[in-house]
Amino acid sequence: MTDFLEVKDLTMRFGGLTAVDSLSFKVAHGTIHGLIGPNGAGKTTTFNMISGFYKPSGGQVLLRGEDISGLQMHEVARRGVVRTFQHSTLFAELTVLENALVGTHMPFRPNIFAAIIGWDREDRSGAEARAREALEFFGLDHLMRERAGDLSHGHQRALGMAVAYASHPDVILLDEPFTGMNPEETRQMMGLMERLKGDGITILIVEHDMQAIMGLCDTITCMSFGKFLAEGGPQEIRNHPAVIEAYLGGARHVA
Amino acid sequence: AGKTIKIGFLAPLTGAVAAWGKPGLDGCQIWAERVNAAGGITLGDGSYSVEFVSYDNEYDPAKARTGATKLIREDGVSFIMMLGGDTWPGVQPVADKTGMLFSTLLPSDLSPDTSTLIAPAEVHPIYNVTGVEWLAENKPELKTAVMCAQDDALGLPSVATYLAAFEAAGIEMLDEPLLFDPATTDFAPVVTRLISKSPDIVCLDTCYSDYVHPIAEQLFQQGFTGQIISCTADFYDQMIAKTSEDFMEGFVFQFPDFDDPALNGGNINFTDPNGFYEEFNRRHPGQWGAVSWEYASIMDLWKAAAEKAGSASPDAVAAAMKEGKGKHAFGDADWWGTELFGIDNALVGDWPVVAIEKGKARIKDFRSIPDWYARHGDLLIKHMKAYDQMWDQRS
Amino acid sequence: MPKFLIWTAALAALVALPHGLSFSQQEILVFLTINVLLVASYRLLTLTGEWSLAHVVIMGVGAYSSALLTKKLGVYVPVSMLLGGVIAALIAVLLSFPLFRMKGFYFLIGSFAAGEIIRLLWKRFRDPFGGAKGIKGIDPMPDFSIGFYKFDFFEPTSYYYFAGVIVAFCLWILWRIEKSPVGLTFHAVHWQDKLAQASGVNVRAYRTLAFAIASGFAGISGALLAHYVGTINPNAFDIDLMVFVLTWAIVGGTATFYGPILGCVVLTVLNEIVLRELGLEQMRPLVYGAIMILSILFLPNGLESIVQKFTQRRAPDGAPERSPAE
Amino acid sequence: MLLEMKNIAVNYGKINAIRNISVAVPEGKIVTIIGGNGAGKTTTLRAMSGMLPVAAGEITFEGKRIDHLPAHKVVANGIAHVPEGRRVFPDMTVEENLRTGAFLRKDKEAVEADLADVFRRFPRLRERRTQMAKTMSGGEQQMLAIGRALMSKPRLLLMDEPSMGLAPVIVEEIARIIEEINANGLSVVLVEQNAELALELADYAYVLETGNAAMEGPADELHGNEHVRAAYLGL
Amino acid sequence: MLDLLAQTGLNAVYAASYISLVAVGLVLIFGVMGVINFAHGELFMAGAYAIVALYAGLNVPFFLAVAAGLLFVGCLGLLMERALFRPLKDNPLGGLVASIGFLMILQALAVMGFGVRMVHIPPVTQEVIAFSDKVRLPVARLYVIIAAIVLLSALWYFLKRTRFGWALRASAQDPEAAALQGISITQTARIAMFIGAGLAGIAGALTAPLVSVNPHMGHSVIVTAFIVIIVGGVGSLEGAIVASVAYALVHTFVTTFWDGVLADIVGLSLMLVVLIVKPTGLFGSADRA
Ligand SMILES: Nc1ncnc2c1ncn2[C@@H]1O[C@H](COP(=O)(O)OP(=O)(O)OP(=O)(O)O)[C@@H](O)[C@H]1O
Ligand SMILES: Nc1ncnc2c1ncn2[C@@H]1O[C@H](COP(=O)(O)OP(=O)(O)OP(=O)(O)O)[C@@H](O)[C@H]1O
Ligand SMILES: [Mg+2]
Ligand SMILES: [Mg+2]
Repeated sequence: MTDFLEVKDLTMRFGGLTAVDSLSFKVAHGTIHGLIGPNGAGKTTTFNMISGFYKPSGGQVLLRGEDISGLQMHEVARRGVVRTFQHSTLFAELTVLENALVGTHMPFRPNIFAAIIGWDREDRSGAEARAREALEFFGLDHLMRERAGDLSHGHQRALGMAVAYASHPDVILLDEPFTGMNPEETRQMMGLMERLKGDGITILIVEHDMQAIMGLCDTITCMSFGKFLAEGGPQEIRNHPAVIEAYLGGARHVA
Repeated sequence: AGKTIKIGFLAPLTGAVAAWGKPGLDGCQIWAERVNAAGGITLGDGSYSVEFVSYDNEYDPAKARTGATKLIREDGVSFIMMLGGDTWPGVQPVADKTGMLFSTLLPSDLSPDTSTLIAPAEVHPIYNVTGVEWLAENKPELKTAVMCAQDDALGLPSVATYLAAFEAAGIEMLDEPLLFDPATTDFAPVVTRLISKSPDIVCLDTCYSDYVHPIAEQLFQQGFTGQIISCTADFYDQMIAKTSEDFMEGFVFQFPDFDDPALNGGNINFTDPNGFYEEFNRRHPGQWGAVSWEYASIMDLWKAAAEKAGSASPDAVAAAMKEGKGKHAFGDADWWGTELFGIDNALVGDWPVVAIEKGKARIKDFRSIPDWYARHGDLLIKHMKAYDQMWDQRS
Repeated sequence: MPKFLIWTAALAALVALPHGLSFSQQEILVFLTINVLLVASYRLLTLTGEWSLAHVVIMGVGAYSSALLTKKLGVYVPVSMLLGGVIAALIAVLLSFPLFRMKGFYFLIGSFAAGEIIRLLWKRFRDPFGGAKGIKGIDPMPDFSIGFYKFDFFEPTSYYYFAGVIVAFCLWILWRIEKSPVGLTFHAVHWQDKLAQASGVNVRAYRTLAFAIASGFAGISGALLAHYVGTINPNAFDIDLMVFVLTWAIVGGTATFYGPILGCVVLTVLNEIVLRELGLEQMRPLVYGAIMILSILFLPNGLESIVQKFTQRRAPDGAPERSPAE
Repeated sequence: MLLEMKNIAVNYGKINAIRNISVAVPEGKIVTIIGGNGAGKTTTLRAMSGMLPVAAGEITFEGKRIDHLPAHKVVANGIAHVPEGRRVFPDMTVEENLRTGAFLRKDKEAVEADLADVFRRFPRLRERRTQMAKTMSGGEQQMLAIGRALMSKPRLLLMDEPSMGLAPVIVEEIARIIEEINANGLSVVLVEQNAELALELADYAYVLETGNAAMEGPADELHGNEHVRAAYLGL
Repeated sequence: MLDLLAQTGLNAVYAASYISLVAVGLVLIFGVMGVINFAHGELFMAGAYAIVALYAGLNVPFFLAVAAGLLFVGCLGLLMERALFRPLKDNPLGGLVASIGFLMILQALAVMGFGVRMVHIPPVTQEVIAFSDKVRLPVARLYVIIAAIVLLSALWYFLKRTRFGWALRASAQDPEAAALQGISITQTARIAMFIGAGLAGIAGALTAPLVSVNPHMGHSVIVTAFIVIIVGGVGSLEGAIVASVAYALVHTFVTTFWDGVLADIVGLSLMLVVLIVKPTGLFGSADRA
């Protein structure tokens, strides 16, 4: 396993507040990497910097050795780093298939002139095939014509991942994908993520559901007050005193 | 009985420019009632009553084109009166194709391209020279002036004309003309600027009454006590109410009230001006203004020409109109305009100079526009050119 | 096959249409045809979720460009019309730099300000724009004959056929764009620009693209207008007309391609023909305002929702049209 | 019964979100509602607090019919609702958000005391009292939403997934707070995905399945129930 | 020169006063109702016509007529809330169209009732405070300035210091959550519409004797108001006031020292520049557009 995505001295300041404070960690290719920490630790902010939504106040994000910090979100995406959003962020008014088709934007870049004349048949059918494949992968193919906004919560989450998956990403960033799911749904979702991993996709995940985190992650980084706190496998983290103190607590509801 | 002649009225009746159309239509209705009551129009084959057919063009060239088509091809009118301006060029192709006779209130619409467009009511803004000339003769102590106008199709030629008139009269301009946006509502800054140079005369050009009133009020409140000259002073009684009789004393402009005794003279071609004025004010109190009578005065001219020709056909009427001396509202006049408009389709003669005396507008004099032009035409052309207002400069 | 028949019948009806109308109605038909292109192009912009108040000024850019090209450079009219569209699109690209820093209400008013600045420039620079009086005597489309039909472009019917063909072609392109992956991306940019961006869509570029295309077609509609009426001036492209375009689109409904067109046709016919015929001439603004309010209260999804109800009943489980907006 | 909801049905347009649901909340108790996604838990809470009109059935609070009242009047009766998805006022500061919670209260001094109390429970909120709510992290906003509800000094607190997005330590803290305020006499309706937590806290529980009440009973009984364990506890 | 500067300053203060009255009302309505009230300029116009009818027509004492104008236009606001914006509350574009329809109706009613031409209002007072020969402040303008200061301060106090202020701000940001705090959103909508419309009405009423009252007078006012609230940041009252002052200063000084058309171009360009530098206006926040 190689270092694939690396965060180096990443810093984000909002006015007087340093939300992320020279944070460094490495994500190995083909793994599921967890990022945990107390509320307000700076996890979402870190995600926002990696995905290009924020421009870091300092530090670097390296993808395969290339510095991608400060690039715009679509430029980051085009380098293979795709994110999903907290809450179900979808094209609610479009159909499920159309959602997935938007996901194929990168591999099948639309061309307006070809589209008008009708010379893009191949691309269109290629995109559609890819979209269907992604939907099938997440077991959504029977819902293809539904409006995305009408889907159940769980299906919406799956669709969000299908949209990301359709673009052939190398890395997927997931921000709290398990919120609002019951244990059964959580288990299904975990299965989907394992499949993504099986497909060679690297996953970086922020989550407060310890059942999921511990069950899924190869490596877990814990941060607190914007700073690195600990890193290790699930077992290590579960028993790490600083993590217990800052984050896990007595863990009476933690799996 | 039973036979009617239809006359088209193609002007804005709704929207922001409606004030230039609606009162005119009101005046025409009165005109038609009076003419019809007096037996209508007598042509070769008997007498006809007159009916106005209106079309609201919303001051839009495309709608004006549609309206002209409707009036000519569907309603069968014999003559169309327009406000002109923005809307005329849209109608021009229709006029060219159909040969219909049109009139406009804005002579800047005239061009050699269309021989069937006439401007018989007023030759805006050329008559304004008469006011300046009169002022220079009667108050020679006034030496300096400033002016302002809205930056639009009426304001600019007016600015050029007044510049020429002041130059001809030897009155010095203290400042460049101040142009303001037609959407202006607060005139304090404009007035502050105008009087900052302490001029003897403030000239309001062809400001619309919506501007003249607040400007006059501001002049009063900011302490100006000198001479004011303006093209119009509609509702001047209200201006007096807002300022004072003293302040408004001697205000010079160009549009008389039609109850002025001077209009009963034999030179006047408008039928019963006093009666018309009274009737209009009875029906539309507080709405009297220049447009109220101008369309009606055109109808007087048209009626005379049609009766002379014995026919309502546009060609015949046009020919009859142009034969001999023209009968302008304020006296005999000539068809004139080649130098400025490229065609002699504007009716020019004497024009009244009006001044306010003890709270009432009084005609002080009728002055000849052609006489002034014969002496100072070059100045007018110079200034018109500077503002791109010559007919061949208008793209 | 019945689809083919429907289209042929519609085409025949459109060809026959002017012959069933009075002269002034034929004139209105010409302007209506031009406005259909205007409002349909406006819809393309709204696909990305932005509502501009500069669209009519951009139409004016096309009109001014085309008029000046023929007047000053003697460019052949149909060519200058096309160039008018191109120039309008280029201006839109320029405007996109400041404007697309803004969104929503800010974009709405920002675009209004940009449009006003353009209009003030027309007013202020009498050379070459003619100032407040604008440009007149614009060359008409030269007459020509195609054997069995002689085009006399003074006649509304001829111009209607000419403009109709151009507008139909433009609508076809707009339709193709909307139904293409590009169109889908426009929708995506509208509904969730963040997610679109995360999917690799250059949101800014797509907004600009939609703005430029919409503006190009608006420019062509402006050119069509200029060479028919023969005159243009800054006031003809002011906020009043823009408000009409906006209300055509919203009253018609913006969820479908035909919604805004429907709105344009129905409201224009009501305002220019029905109300005038009823002799309500000076009351038209009152009645028109009331109609607008009532239609939006009772048909919040636009006139198109009536059509949708009708067509969806007939085709219950075909691919559904995009669902109602907002 | 403090609150009683009888045979309630709620529709979204043509969709029947809940069909026939009855819930009773005894004075001073914690009642939980659990169920899968889309079962209608949120809808039930929203019906209770008057945010949704009910299509059938009746709701009484302290013996008074409240099902026809608009939300702001329901709340005035002493019900507070921590809505799903936090719904803090984005452009108000933390402190302003909290004070809005006390909008209907006239007892100024007690309000100050309660504010201090909320700050004691959530020190992070005190630290950030002048930060705009929208820039708070997800979990911080959740704390704020709970704090805001407490500020109205309700007699019945409706909580829609209060543990959502919170770190385990904070979840524990929330659980403690719920127990504590309940001990002070406040009744609670708790909607949770975290059924384990919910059943542990609650006295009585309802299980919803697609708009219908599937099961109800004392919380510890349901905790032992096979079906519940399989479907909602992941055991 | 000093005189000229001073007089221009006074002119600017007056302009800032009436612009901010109108703009703040518009901001308030947008903030709470979430609709762009295109008819706001016509509410201003309605306030002016109230003076025409009452003060000029029926000789009601001026300040009584102004109060009546405020009430009348405030009630128009309530009417709009009930008849248009409440049924369309989930449909901001629909609200916009409805307000345009309302605008047309108000204009047409003004034409029917009072004619297309400007109407006249006798002066309220001709008194002028003369600081020097060339620096003069008409008392009628002073009324507008005082009204703006008093009303806007009162509004500021109302919004920042009273429970209703909280209610307005909260329901502007999240109506549902506001309802859960015991805030009646219908009530706040009514209050906002009444105050917002009323401010436009009183601005129209107070300035009526100073401007040309005609059915289309609302147009230029609303254009200015739009510019001002965009520069200030949509939804921000402080922003609207600051931007009104800035706009009035720039516009007045450019008009006086260069010319009026240039003032418009400068005003609009300045607005674009502000938006380019800060796309959400001076006091605006990103999420509220
Ligand atoms: N725009 C901003 N302005 C000011 N402070 C901010 C801003 N965005 C985030 N913060 C602060 O930065 C800190 C980190 O926030 P972030 O959203 O990254 O936390 P998080 O780790 O994702 O927390 P959670 O698990 O609760 O979602 C928080 O304290 C938050 O209040
Ligand atoms: N605004 C709405 N419009 C239409 N349908 C809705 C709406 N809100 C909820 N529904 C539907 O009503 C049903 C019940 O939803 P509800 O939100 O009450 O479920 P829930 O039990 O709270 O689920 P979750 O655990 O996901 O929060 C679902 O089928 C949902 O799709
Ligand atoms: Mg977070
Ligand atoms: Mg829920």
